[in-house]
Amino acid sequence: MNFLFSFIVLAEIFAIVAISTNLLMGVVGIFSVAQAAIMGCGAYAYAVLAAAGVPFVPAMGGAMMIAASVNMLTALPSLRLAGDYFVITSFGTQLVATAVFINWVVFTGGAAGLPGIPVAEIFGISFVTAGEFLWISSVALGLVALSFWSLLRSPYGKLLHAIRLDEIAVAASGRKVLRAKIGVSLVSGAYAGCGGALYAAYISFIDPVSFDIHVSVLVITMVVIGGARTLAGSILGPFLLLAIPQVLTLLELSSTQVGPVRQLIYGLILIVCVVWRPQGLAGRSL
Amino acid sequence: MTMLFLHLVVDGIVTGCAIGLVAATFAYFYSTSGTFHVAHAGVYTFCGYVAWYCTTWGIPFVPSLLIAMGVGALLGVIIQGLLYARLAQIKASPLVMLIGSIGVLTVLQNLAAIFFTPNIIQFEFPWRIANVELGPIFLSVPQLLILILCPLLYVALLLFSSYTALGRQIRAVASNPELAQITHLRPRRMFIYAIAISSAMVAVPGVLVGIDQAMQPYTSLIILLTAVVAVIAGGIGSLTGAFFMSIALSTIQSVSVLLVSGRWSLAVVFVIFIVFILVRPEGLVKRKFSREL
Amino acid sequence: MCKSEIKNILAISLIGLAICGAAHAEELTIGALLPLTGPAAPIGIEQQNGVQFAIDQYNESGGLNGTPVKVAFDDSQGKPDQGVLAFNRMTDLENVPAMLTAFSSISLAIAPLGERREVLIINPAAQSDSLANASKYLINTIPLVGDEAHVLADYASENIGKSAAIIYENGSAGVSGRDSFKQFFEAAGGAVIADEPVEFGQTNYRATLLKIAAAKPDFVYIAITQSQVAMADQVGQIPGFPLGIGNTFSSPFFGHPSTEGWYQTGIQSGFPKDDLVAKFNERFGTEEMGFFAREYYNATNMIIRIAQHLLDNGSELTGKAMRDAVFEIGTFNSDIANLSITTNTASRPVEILQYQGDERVVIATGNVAN
Amino acid sequence: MSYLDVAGVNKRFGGIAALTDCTFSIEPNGISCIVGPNGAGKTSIFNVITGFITPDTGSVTFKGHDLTTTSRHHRIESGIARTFQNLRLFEELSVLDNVLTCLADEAGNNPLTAIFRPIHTEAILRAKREKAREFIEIVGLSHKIDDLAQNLSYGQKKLLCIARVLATDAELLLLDEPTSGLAAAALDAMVDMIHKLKERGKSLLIVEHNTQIVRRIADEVLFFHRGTLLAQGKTEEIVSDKELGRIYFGEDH
Repeated sequence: MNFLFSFIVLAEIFAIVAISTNLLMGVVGIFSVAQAAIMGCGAYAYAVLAAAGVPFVPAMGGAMMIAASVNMLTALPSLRLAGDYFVITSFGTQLVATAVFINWVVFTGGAAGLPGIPVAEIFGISFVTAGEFLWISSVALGLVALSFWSLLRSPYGKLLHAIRLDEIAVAASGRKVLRAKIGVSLVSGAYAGCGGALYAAYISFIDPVSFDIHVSVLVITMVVIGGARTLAGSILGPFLLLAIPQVLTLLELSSTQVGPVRQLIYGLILIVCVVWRPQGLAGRSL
Repeated sequence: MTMLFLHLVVDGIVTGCAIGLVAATFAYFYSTSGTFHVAHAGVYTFCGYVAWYCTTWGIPFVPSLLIAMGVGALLGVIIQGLLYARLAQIKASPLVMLIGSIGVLTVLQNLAAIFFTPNIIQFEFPWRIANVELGPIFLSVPQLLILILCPLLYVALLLFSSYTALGRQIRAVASNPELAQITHLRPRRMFIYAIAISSAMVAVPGVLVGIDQAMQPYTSLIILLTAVVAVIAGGIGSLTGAFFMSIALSTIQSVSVLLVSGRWSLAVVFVIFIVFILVRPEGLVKRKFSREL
Repeated sequence: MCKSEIKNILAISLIGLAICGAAHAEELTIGALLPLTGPAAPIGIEQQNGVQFAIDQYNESGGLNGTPVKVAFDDSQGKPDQGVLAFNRMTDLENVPAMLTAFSSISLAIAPLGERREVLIINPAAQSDSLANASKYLINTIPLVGDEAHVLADYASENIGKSAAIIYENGSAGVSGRDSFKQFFEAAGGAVIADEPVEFGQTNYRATLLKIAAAKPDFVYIAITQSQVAMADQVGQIPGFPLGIGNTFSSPFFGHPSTEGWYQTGIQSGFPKDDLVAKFNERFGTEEMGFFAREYYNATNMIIRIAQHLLDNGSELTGKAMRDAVFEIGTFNSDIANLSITTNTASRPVEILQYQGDERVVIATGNVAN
Repeated sequence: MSYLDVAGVNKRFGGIAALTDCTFSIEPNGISCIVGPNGAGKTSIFNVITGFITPDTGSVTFKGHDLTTTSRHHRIESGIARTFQNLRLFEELSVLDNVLTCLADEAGNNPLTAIFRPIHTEAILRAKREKAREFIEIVGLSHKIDDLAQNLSYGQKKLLCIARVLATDAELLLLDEPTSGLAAAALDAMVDMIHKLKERGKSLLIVEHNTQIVRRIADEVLFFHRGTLLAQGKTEEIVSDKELGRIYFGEDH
């Protein structure tokens, strides 16, 4: 059972990060390949706070706030830049973030990573095993999903859609595009930070490789295959993509090839999705 | 100290010439079709592996390089014909184009890993580590080849673009696709020519850098990133800007180890990029005025 | 009050479950969590061969009190989160009391789980210094990076020179190596006059090498785990590049004209009897029984020996009992290595080798006192 | 001091002068039409007034407030809103949401309110829907309220643009070619709509190509040529001026 639970926990954590990416990429149309870096900021912030003795809930809150601010700061230049240029900035953000995770040894433990992150504990109850942690990750995913849903339903959500469709028309109607974008990058950052904090608390070990550019691309693949702008898509995507490695173990492949084949399948899924099913499994097209 | 400086500058220029051709070919296709062709990095890697594979069958260097260039052109045509053209047909947004391109990049890198090997490999040429002495400077033979071939190809691309009929037709499509359509230039065919040319050319630094150093499937993205920064900083659409900005960036990156620890050298490139964005945002963002050669 | 009661009941029933699980505990299943896919897969597969070979050999000779020993392999992909998934898969589905691991990041990620789930984890390959105190249930049968660096620093300061430069890979092993070497070399009276990082995946080292050569140290300590051949080639381009020294990872530097006379440490690791090596090579189609194959072969035998010890004493094969038995037995001697375990990291000899022509010559042997 | 003052505006793009010493003013509650040959700077002057381009020199003053350097949304708050020649509708949103997004009210446009006060947000949403419905009724699209904008006919799309610009609550509306490309029936509907807007107390500044339409709607006409105002006056005077007609048709065709 623990194995099944630990699979669900990881999928739920990535679903939270996928929702964060979906909000930015699917809803507002800000394409970022730095979501893993933001998730990493949350994870490291949580690890440092938890190691300093801060209880789970405030540490989680701190992680979300830090990730939100970092996301906002790195998104700022993008608010002025058109599509392709921001992609490059976000590539840069991701690489610089990885460099910081590796080189800012005092906080991050450097390339060796941070082992022994304390177990999550709420009101004296410890959540040690996957089965126990499932409670936390499910509640967190539920809250994130609920807030994502109410956000999209609100007038603010409609504004975000409008910004994706035609930013100039929104500005011409007197809406504050910049403020809306800053707001959404804060929310999206907080989601990613929440995912990162849960990751750190559950795995209890983090290192720079856990949040590198391949993870960012994986999360984007999750959103594209699930489909943009819907909750179902952002939840389906992670479950499906994390299940692929488990399925691949059934194929008769030489072990050196399984890794590349898995990556190859991710790439093919991306191509197939953009050409034949731009709306993904349960969403709308980007 | 001055010797060290000189050596670092030379190293930067050699690396810059290789990246410069990547940047110039990327800029060429980008300004022609408007597609942000990230998979260019995949073609770069894959061609290197193709040449390596040829040499393991005993094929000499020059034919191997030519085969790699041919495979590169073919890959480019396949990518344009099967993916980009199709996406353009369904009026996909640039974002979707980019995601598709990332997909192709992932596929190419991993095909290289599956067909050939996921490990770091080296060419088996005996002349690979031979040195050439030019006064106080030592260059390996592959470095010398990079220093000669890449600028030559860049000049060839420039000449082709300005002085041949086909080159001019491609430029006409680039500056105004709608008009070109009316005048029967068939932009889609021109895009295929453009991607074939740039993909064949990008095979050259792919192979030469592989011979000079080593090859692995997953690192070309960093090279493309530096190239794209050079394309943007050099002014979108300007081949000359892309090529010389690459050399400038590589030289700065190489010389920067004198002042800062090498672990920040990548960050140096991005700081330059951010500065360019801040100083010249209009020139960089308003593509409509500059999407021409 | 009520909560603690519930906790107690839970705990008791969990223990009950554990006992149930261990009821037919004479059967032993060993877990092996290895990077079978991804960039580290070639190493993972060599390790897998070693484990499989040890199990086959043992079962051929009758098994554990007549019952064959089983093995469960799982893939960590070289990533910590996948490692945790695989750990849970093995402890849940196979109920393994002892597990072999590889890779620092994965071992660090599963170390606390080993303590929580009471599973003995043997690490015969990962060398990050933080593994020393990662968990009570994690035993390292290989010296850590710092231990090797210690022996090398002492030797270098006496025999090579007093001023060193360091080139290190900006990754776990490289940074550990840099820090440990610096610490021990300075303690031995030497001075580190320059250190430069290189990135994982980098293949153009020229700028770094030029800068290091310009600092004119007596020698360079190099801690990189890949692309050594490219570096050796580029060293050959720089006239007067200082002598290089390195650790176990440096082996690929051997055999190039530019690295003649360089030093590296090696962990003393012997070979099983010739007929066994021949059998191994025949079984897996290899030319040589590699370092990792030998170490994992040895570590698997070590676990079997612990199990035998417990069964002889009439104990259950639980992870806790096995972990206690490691320290009870204390010394594990074999053709491959003589391990004495008093702390979580085994103490064993480290050799210093020099590249002389087409041979690597052992010129000194040091021991790591834990 | 009049209602809207544009004084001495110059704007060059690269080597090309889009506007040259452009000066004019208009009065409240009237319909002013801007006419002129292609490239006369009609849309450029819209862009300057609404802040989409910043003039090199010159000023824009509205009801005594200098707007030259203020932000776009500040101009809308002050009471100037515009439509676009190429419509710029949110094609994938419903008619209702197209208007709702443009409502002058900022309430509910805050992520924290949306997440943490869902009931309050729901109330705001209901109120905004009500308000948007009213504007949609004015332009007569109530029967299409839940259709996606992309499924409307061209005439309906143009009416939706009017509903959107009404939703901004601005009093001076700048309409960029509201009648171009419309068939006869839709064209009549649009002309009626423009008169209706005037009755509702709005002032209108309209770029218009068709002299027939100009005759039907305009109170006064501003004739632009080569980036500057050539003439301004009563509709009949300008439209029947032979010299202007020659410039207009001579260079337009």
